[in-house]
Amino acid sequence: MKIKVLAFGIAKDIFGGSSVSLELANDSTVYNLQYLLEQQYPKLQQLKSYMLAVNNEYALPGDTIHERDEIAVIPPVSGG
Amino acid sequence: MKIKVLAFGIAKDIFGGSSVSLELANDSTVYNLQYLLEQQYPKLQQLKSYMLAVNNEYALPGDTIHERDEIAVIPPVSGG
Amino acid sequence: MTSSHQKTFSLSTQIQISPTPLNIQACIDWIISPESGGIDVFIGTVRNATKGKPVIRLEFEAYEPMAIAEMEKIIKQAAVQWPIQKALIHHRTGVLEIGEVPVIIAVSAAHRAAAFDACRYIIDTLKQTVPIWKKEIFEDGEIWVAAHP
Amino acid sequence: MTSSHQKTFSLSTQIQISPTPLNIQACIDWIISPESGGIDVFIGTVRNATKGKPVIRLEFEAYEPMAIAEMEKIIKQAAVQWPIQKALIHHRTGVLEIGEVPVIIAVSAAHRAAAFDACRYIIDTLKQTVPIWKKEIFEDGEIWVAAHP
Repeated sequence: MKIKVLAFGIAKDIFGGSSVSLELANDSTVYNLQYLLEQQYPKLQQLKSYMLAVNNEYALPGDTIHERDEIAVIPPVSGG
Repeated sequence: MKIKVLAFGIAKDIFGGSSVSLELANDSTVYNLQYLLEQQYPKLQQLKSYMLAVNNEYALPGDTIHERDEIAVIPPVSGG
Repeated sequence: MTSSHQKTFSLSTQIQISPTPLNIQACIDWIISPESGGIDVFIGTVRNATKGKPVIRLEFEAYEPMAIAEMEKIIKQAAVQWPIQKALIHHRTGVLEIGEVPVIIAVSAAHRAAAFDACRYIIDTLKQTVPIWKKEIFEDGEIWVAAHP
Repeated sequence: MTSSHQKTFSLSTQIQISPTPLNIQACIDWIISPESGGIDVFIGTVRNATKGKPVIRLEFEAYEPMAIAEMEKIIKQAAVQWPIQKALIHHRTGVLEIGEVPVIIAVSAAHRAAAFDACRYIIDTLKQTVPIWKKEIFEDGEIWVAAHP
């Protein structure tokens, strides 16, 4: 399945844009996606930390990703 | 010496006015004044507590009162 | 041998007791500054009930010169405990209707923890030491708050 | 035998993320009510320096739908911990100059302790979980705050 990953803050700089599209095997997990992203964008590993969000919620590594899920990379937040 | 004692809040109701004048022996203390006030206005003893202030500061029972000091009865405060 | 710690700070304060309605926007405008990162503002409001009993209105009376002196003391006590930059206390007197504002406290600091701690300290201490009195007026009478046991 | 405690409360919330300047007076007007006795307002401001280095301006970016969802969660978490009546979060996005206001949190409660506790909880938690990012722009460059170790 094809998925789109939104990027914010420094992740936008790392991706070179506000989103990237990836081809992901069906039933992939958040962990699988993270592994793929770090291979394509090794600078993600230099961040202090980051999370993935699925459908506006912080996701756990074992969560399954479905087609049409809204996925986003969430680098360390600094609002307020 | 003659002194004037200011009253606020419920003390004004007890005194029947915003101040009273009293004749006090020279070198009287805050404690002496308090004793005198409670004799003349026994309802002061029904208050939860009260303090005397001398020249805009809370006074201690042993403090001496001087002519022209600004003296006030401070019933329990409830500002804010 | 003794070690000596010196503490220097510049603190701006604004204290006001007034019978006219308090101006919240003016308080905010005064407290905001380019040096501050966090501002905490406490706004007291007149509740429509006390212990379940409907309140019609309140009346506040202040022993003004002493109240101002006590407010100055409280702000100084706060400033030695927390690194704050500005502190403001505006207190109203006279008759206040439900929903009106008897008190505004505002504190600015480089970091928010100091602003929160100092603001809370100031209102908590004000309620215990500043010579201001509140009368609650009910349908069937009135009382000076906290006067009797 | 089990004992059951039921908790009923009515909580009003107002959450807003916006690129236009925040309106403090409007926040105050919304939060004041005849039921409340104490209101705590936190106002974040853009400081002119960070760790001693002069800052020119800030830029805030939000992942809006998720940020709003997280703000709603934080307010609900606050409301189960403290008896609050209303809670408001306004957060600004885009370019902010020194002294401008990126965030306003306001909480009202019958008694002030709950307002203080909840307001502080909301801003502390917002800074840890809400997907909003701040870029600091200096004379000689810019950084996304907290991005790197």
